Amino acid sequence: MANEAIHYPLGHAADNPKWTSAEIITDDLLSRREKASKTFWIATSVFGVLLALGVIGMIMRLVDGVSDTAQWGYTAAVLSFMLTTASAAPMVAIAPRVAKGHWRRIVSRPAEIWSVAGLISLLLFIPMLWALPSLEDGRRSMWFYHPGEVYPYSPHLWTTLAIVALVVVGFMLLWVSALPDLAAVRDRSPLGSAVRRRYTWLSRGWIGTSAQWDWQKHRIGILGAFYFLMLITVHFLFSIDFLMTLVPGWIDALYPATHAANALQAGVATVILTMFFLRRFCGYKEIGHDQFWGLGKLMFALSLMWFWFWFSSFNVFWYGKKPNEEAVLELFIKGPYLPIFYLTFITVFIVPMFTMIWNFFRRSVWGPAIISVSVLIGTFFDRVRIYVGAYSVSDQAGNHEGIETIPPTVYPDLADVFIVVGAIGGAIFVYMLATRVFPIINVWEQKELLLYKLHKKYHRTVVLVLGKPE
Amino acid sequence: MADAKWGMVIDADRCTGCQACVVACQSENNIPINDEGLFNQQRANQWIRIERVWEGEYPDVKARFMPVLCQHCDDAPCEPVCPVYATYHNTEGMNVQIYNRCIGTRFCANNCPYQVRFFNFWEPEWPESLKNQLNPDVTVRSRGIMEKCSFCVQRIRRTGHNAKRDGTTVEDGDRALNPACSNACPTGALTFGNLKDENSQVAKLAEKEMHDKDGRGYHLLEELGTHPSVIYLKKVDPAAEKVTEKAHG
Amino acid sequence: MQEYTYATDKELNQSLLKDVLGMPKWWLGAVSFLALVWLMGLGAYGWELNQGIGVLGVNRPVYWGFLITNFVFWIGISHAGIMVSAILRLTQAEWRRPVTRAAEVLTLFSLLAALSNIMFHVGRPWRLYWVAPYDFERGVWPNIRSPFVWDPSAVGTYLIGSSLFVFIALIPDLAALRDRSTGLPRKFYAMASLGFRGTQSQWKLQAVAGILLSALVLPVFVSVHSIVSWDFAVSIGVEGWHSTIFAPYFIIGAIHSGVSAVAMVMALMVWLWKWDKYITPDHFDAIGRLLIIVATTWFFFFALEWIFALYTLEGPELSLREWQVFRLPMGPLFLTFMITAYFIPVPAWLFKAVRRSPKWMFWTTILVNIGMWLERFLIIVPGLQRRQPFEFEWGSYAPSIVEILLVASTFAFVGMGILIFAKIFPLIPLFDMKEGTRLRDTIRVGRRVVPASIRE
Amino acid sequence: MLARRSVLGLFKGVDEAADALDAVRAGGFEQHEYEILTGTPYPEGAFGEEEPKHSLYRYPLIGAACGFIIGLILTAGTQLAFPLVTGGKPILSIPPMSIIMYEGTMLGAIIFTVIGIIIESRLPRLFMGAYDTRITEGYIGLTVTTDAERVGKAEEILTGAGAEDIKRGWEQTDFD
Repeated sequence: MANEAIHYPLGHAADNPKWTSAEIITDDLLSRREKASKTFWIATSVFGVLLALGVIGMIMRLVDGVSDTAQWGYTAAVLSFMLTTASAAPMVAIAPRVAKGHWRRIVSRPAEIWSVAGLISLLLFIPMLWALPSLEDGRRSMWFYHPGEVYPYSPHLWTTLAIVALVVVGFMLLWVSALPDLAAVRDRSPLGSAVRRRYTWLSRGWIGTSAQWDWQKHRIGILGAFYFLMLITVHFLFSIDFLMTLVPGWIDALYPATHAANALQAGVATVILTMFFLRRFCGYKEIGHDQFWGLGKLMFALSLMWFWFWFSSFNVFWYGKKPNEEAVLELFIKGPYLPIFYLTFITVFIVPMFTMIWNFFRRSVWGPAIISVSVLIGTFFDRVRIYVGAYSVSDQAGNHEGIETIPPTVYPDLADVFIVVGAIGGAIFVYMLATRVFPIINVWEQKELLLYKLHKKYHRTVVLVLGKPE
Repeated sequence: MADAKWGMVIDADRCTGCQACVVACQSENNIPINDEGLFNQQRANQWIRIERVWEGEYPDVKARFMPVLCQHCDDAPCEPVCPVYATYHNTEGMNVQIYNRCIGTRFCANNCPYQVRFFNFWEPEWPESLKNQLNPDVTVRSRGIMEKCSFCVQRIRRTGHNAKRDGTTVEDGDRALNPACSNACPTGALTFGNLKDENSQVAKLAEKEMHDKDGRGYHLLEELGTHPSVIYLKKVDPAAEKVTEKAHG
Repeated sequence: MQEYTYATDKELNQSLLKDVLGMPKWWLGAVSFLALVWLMGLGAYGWELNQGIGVLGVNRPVYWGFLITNFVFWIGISHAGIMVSAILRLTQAEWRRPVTRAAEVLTLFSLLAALSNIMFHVGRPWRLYWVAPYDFERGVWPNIRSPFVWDPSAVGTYLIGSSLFVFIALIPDLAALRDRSTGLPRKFYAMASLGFRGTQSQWKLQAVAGILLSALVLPVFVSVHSIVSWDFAVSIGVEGWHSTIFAPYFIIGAIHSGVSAVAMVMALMVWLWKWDKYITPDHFDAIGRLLIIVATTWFFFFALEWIFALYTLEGPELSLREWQVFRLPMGPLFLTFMITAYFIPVPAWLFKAVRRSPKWMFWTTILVNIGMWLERFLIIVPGLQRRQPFEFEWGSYAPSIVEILLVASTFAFVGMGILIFAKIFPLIPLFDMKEGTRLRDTIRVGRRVVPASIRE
Repeated sequence: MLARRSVLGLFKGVDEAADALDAVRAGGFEQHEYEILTGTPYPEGAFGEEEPKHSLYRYPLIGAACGFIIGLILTAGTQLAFPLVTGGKPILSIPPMSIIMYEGTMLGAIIFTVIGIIIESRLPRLFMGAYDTRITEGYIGLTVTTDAERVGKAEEILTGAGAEDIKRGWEQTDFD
């Protein structure tokens, strides 16, 4: 790090050494995103086609009805994957903001734009509401169903509220934190043009008074905290109502927390991959070592945490040798999904663990990117293993003794493949469209960094001085 | 007795709750005397106890008795938690307790769902007159040691050695082999033997009662998955209405 | 973040080493009182050794009682040191400087207190060494499948790790003490500081050591309390214990009670040694904010454990929860636990005035630790009392006088340990505070001067 | 080592020490002959000195490997040497072994790191050579350790650079 400081000119500068004044930052960042290149539109249309495939797959799935829940394993898996990666990505913008880490400034907008992918989660969630049976089939549930006293569809009700709230708060957070930038785009666009009218509406009268900035700081803080709470609630409700209650005998108090912790890891992985993509292909060289170094350390810690959460439940189940818990271990780990479990374990824990301890790997740009690809693959297969396994035994959910028979591995059929590809492609499609509305790099946070980041001579060396405004 | 799996069948129908087995066990295994003080401190030491359950409403209330002793489970929750191997599962299917290895962490007692493990809180002592009554084959435990029913392993070893010495084989039902409790039971409710050899009394009973259609056999706390070696037979109650599925406990 | 009132190294040396070279007047009285209580505890232990475990309150269904609760409590407090010093070193938070060594010393002595609890609790303590794998001739080895073998290995690693961590961070201060003291103490400090002279490579190694050892001790800290929780969670004998949430739940409980203990020690440092210039209200404000987040996360895991206990819909589990909350001996305890561990301290910490005053922080954190002691008690004892199927075997538990004395002696031992450590070595790290004065800087933004810190 | 002698110059501020260091370097002394002594860590390169090299990262890896092997021997070895079946668990049960081996690995890593720190900073150095107690009070010391003939030249350079005090290592029995 020390040697990098010397290239920086003395005095104030943002993440790019050339950005030494607010005008330069606004001009450089906004002009880069003015016109979208042809390759951009080709790529967007490719992902649009994938989204169309997804819709076709969903129609094929809906054609043969929703009575058999076992068919909906892959759809639930990809929906949970969307909630794990795209909906957890904004956390990378929220958490360092609370911890006042200055490296997050250039990364916060790309992370927040991922909340737009909540649309795809909502689209996927609607058919799932029909697929999930009501509580009348006698399965255990967190709502302690008792005929006549408790509404049999309460899991559907509460999970819908939670997911809708999450998506709405995600949008609000993105929009509120982007207001100053939208105002900057409005002021740059020519008078009377359609762009100006659109951005005047979008920037909701932002002119940058000190009251507005003070407001802005508080609103972003509160929305961020609320988003984190909603994310944990969604993972809590979704993993219990749409997963654990379908598996008889799976009494694992830790799994909702494990589901949320894996989501944080996958969210960080998504953002690292987005940063790598922006740096390599979109020419944003400003996303440099600091960002990859900060998120690389976080990724290493979260991979260790993944193992710790997994080992806590595995050790208690393995040691206790209770019949119902042994059946759960058989279903998810030792039985039909053993190869998928090995793949997940290696890609999500072993690979990050044994590569991130080497300095040269951790402090590079491509190191964390490779780890995030491996973690995303591992998380996807982890979700498939858990959800498809759970939905395949959902018909035995009523019997509280435990799983009677372990069904064989369920392979995806054509509709499943279409839905999975469509969901992931659709999320990227919506993300790329959103980058046309919101500037991809947070302009006002870079200008704020200008005030608090300073390179100064300290006797015989140059040091980095970071302001800590209260 | 390498290929043996010692087990016991307890017929609740025959058990009258006379506590003869409890007394026999106390004297055979040098168990300290439980005076009233010990009972009040909830520190009494009974390797086999009679669980008494009342059924029915007054006036036709019926008492049900069930002798509960160490079940010598195959997947015993008490064995893996002992840090010094003071208890483990030997090749003869019994959960053995090595007294001088025990350091008294009492972890095993916490893990026994049947609560059949007892701890010497105080230094056991006997009045002078009873000192000669102690059984030489069984170590007299000091304080700080965990102890439990051992299926009178000293009698099994003794008959095994005698058989080897005399060149004979150990037959089933040999009174020298049977634990003190099954010998002392007036109604023969406790039958003990080698579950592995088919023509032993225990194996035949287990086969008939556990697998027949209206067999009376069941294991205690089966849902915990401990696979005990003791089989209980349900009481035959002509008055009770037909209970189809296997009730337990 | 704050306006510093001290600048020169000489002033720092003088005020921080005053109580090491000299002796504050209250010191001798406090240490002798604590030593008295500790000796009373040892006397009670002698009586227990002579009479046997019967003198304790444990009985047949309730084999574990006060002493194991105390063991888990002290292991929880011991995680304060590493949680505060390791994580804050890794994130380079400026407010860690005066607090790291006090937290690590609290770790050391609470670990020793925890281990002494095991010695009090075990039936034959003179055979406790059998847990170690030492028997080469007879080949009698410990059973590594038992959580009671994982415990000593984890607590041992953690004890060695954190004591070496304290020693390495202590070397530069020993050098400063060597230069300031005379006579016999000088010889001791000269030998202890291994001839540290302050060359630039030695300082760079101190910086790298701080980061590297924190990164190494952090996973050990996570494993120690997970293993302590697996003492209860892994086996199926007791109702309410066999739950997978125990490892993270115990860890976040340990952080909650540990960081509160550090806040309490900070308040004591301000009052006893008059270090209010170094531990300013900003430090209490920062640790208060950290405590709010930790307490709420702990409450999330606590709720998770309870939801899934009721989720099982099994008779025994539900009746245990009812026994824990509504029945007489446990109900009031549960109420005080809920109030003292969460519902009084956390709302209080929301107010800036409470967070910034040492007095308020002292009393709220004492409440937290009372509540957390009760939490461990309510996990261990009710589960053991009510072993469902055999109603005749239900038992009750009341602590005997010996147990109360032993528990009190562990508190006295930790207090005495910290006071004696503070008499021999400086409790606030000298070189850290001096480095703080050098890395302080300000940035002028228009009219306002924003405090800033120099980063490598 | 006996032929080598060390002399210490004491400076008040960082800049004077940096100028003195330049003068010493100009006087033809190599990097291993001079050292800056400070009472507290300064940002790297504050005196214009070269970045100190250290190879500390090797130690935790060696330690972790040793700890892992010892843990493996302890767990697998004891289970195989004393093969008692407990609770229906396999003789070589992996999860408990992984816990003990993890603790061994971490213990090995920590102990070797501490050994590495002490070795890398060449700490157990009982004869302190030229040293002044005011270094831990905020002053900055610049020691030059060369063979006997050139130590006089070093002393002149230091006094020339405005050292407040000069201490000769070979004359100091106990530093004051």
